[in-house]
Amino acid sequence: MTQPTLDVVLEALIFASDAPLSLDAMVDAVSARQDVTRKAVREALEQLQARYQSGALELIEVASGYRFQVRQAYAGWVQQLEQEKPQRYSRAFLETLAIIAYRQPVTRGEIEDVRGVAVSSNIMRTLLDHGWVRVVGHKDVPGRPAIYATTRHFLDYFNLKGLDELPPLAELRDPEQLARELFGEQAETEAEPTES
Amino acid sequence: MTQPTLDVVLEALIFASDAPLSLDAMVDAVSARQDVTRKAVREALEQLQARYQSGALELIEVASGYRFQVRQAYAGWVQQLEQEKPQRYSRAFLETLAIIAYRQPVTRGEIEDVRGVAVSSNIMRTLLDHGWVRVVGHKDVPGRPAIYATTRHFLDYFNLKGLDELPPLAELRDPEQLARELFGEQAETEAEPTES
Amino acid sequence: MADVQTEQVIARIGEEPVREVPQDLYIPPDALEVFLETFEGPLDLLLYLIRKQNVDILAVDVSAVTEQYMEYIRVMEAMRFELAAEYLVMAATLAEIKSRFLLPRRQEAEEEEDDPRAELIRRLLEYERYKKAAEDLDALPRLERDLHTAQVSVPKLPREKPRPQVSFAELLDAMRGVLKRAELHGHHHVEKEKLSTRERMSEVLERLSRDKFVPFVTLFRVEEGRLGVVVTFLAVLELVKESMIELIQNEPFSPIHVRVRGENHDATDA
Repeated sequence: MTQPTLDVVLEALIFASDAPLSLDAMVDAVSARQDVTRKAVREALEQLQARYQSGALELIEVASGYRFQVRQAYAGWVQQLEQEKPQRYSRAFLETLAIIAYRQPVTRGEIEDVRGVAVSSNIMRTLLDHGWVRVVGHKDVPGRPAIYATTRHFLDYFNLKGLDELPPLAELRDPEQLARELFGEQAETEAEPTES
Repeated sequence: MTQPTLDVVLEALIFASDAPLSLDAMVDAVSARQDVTRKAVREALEQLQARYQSGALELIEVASGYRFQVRQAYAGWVQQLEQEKPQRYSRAFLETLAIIAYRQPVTRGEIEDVRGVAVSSNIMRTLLDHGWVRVVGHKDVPGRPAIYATTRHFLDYFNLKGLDELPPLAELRDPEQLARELFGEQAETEAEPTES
Repeated sequence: MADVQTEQVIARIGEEPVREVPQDLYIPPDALEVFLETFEGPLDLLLYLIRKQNVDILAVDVSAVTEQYMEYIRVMEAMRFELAAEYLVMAATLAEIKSRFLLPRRQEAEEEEDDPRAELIRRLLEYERYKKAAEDLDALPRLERDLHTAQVSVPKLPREKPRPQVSFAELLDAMRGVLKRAELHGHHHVEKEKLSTRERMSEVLERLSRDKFVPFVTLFRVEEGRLGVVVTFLAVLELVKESMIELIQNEPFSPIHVRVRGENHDATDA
């Protein structure tokens, strides 16, 4: 094989490197195999830059050295690749929203009482940002916590005409619980004989 | 700005992707912005391949799609950049990998039968950690041992499009016939050590 | 015992008896472990011995190789090296093969299938294939060692994350979870009022946060009918109970006003 020209060697080095490659690093790497001057490397870089004048890439110099990057003009196309999978709301998020829907107007402390765990500020902020929840007042207790309620937008999103279209909580309960309620304590004692 | 040609768009997409990019992924990404056929994409890939005929890079197809890589001819130059030597794998590791690659799907017991020694858990863990090998099921025998196969990532790593591109496995000489020939003569060899 | 062993013929290469551990194989006792580690097991060691003879496996004199193998094992044992079980199993197999040679055998091969020699040859050939395959695999150009993928940076575009979709059923399911836990903890206050009351509570509160101080009667809308009025009334009572609002009447029989509790004596809160 004929000796590759310097600009092609530099092309290989810059592409193979994870981080931008400094002029010094290029000179060092090339010197290990052939004599080279900084000036020659700099000239070869210019040739290389000229070679990448067209096409999707450009060779640019940043603080720590040279690197190839996709031209800004193609960023929009690239974005199509990275379409994020539709995320899902967390369980905590949905529970918080459900409690606000059923228990409104409600303070964060009350939501926490029901869930048994703290509600993150993040969740509250997202609910407010989405326009699903709004602050309808402040409770007159120390700290004056905000009182939350759902919005019309929330109803629209879930295709409800009003909150009364939410199913009653009793219906949501598990069938066992429902059965116990319907058939009284008898069923309960039968089901759990150990309980006093 | 004029509409970029398809090959330049593909160039941007392939370079921007962390992993090899499949034809389907390219078609999907392009379709989001303009109508395109698989045939057109395939043709544009050929143009692109032609454009990268010279220089330090080549556009190649591996198991999970297309990627640009530095030509092997420049590996020596690139090595000068690297602090650490590329990892060498032990014979035990390579033999285990080879048996999985050529005999898959295969259980650990079967690998041990071929090698005549126990396969260390370390080797299996490393193969799984590298993403070169995966568990594809469990054999319906006592202990339900895992059944292993290689992954697409393994093919990508070794620059292969498919398992059929692996170097061919040496033909197994017919052992029965062989044994017959061998042991027929061997009794004689025993008796008359001068012969052979 | 070690002395005796090493002075005897320990191996045979072709017809040449070997009385010393060959130079290229000789490993000082303290490095014996390293020696054994260079072999990937008894099959590998056997293959090595066969290659030393420079013959094809098919043409190998199994009994000679057996001799050599057994000598190795003996030397290793004499040096009190702890042998892996696989080596000893192989030694047993080879011993069996050897014993068959010594016994008079019928001309017809009695049972080819469980002939340990045939099995050994088969295993050696099989192992040799994969040993070669492993070498071939190692010779393939591979990433990081021979090939490097082209790294480029990609300019970032500002972008909005798509919002997750959520269904009504999922919301209800979440509430079901809350109820289950609440029941476990003995909280039964989750379900107190009818939802219409709670909705109305929110409406009243919102109105009050806008208008601050409203006459009680303006909260009611006659067009809603009796039920609507009752709902509003219950909502106001509940809000009072929960300390969210207060009712104000300056003197008996004067109009009742409603305001959010604490609003008037609070200047700092937004």
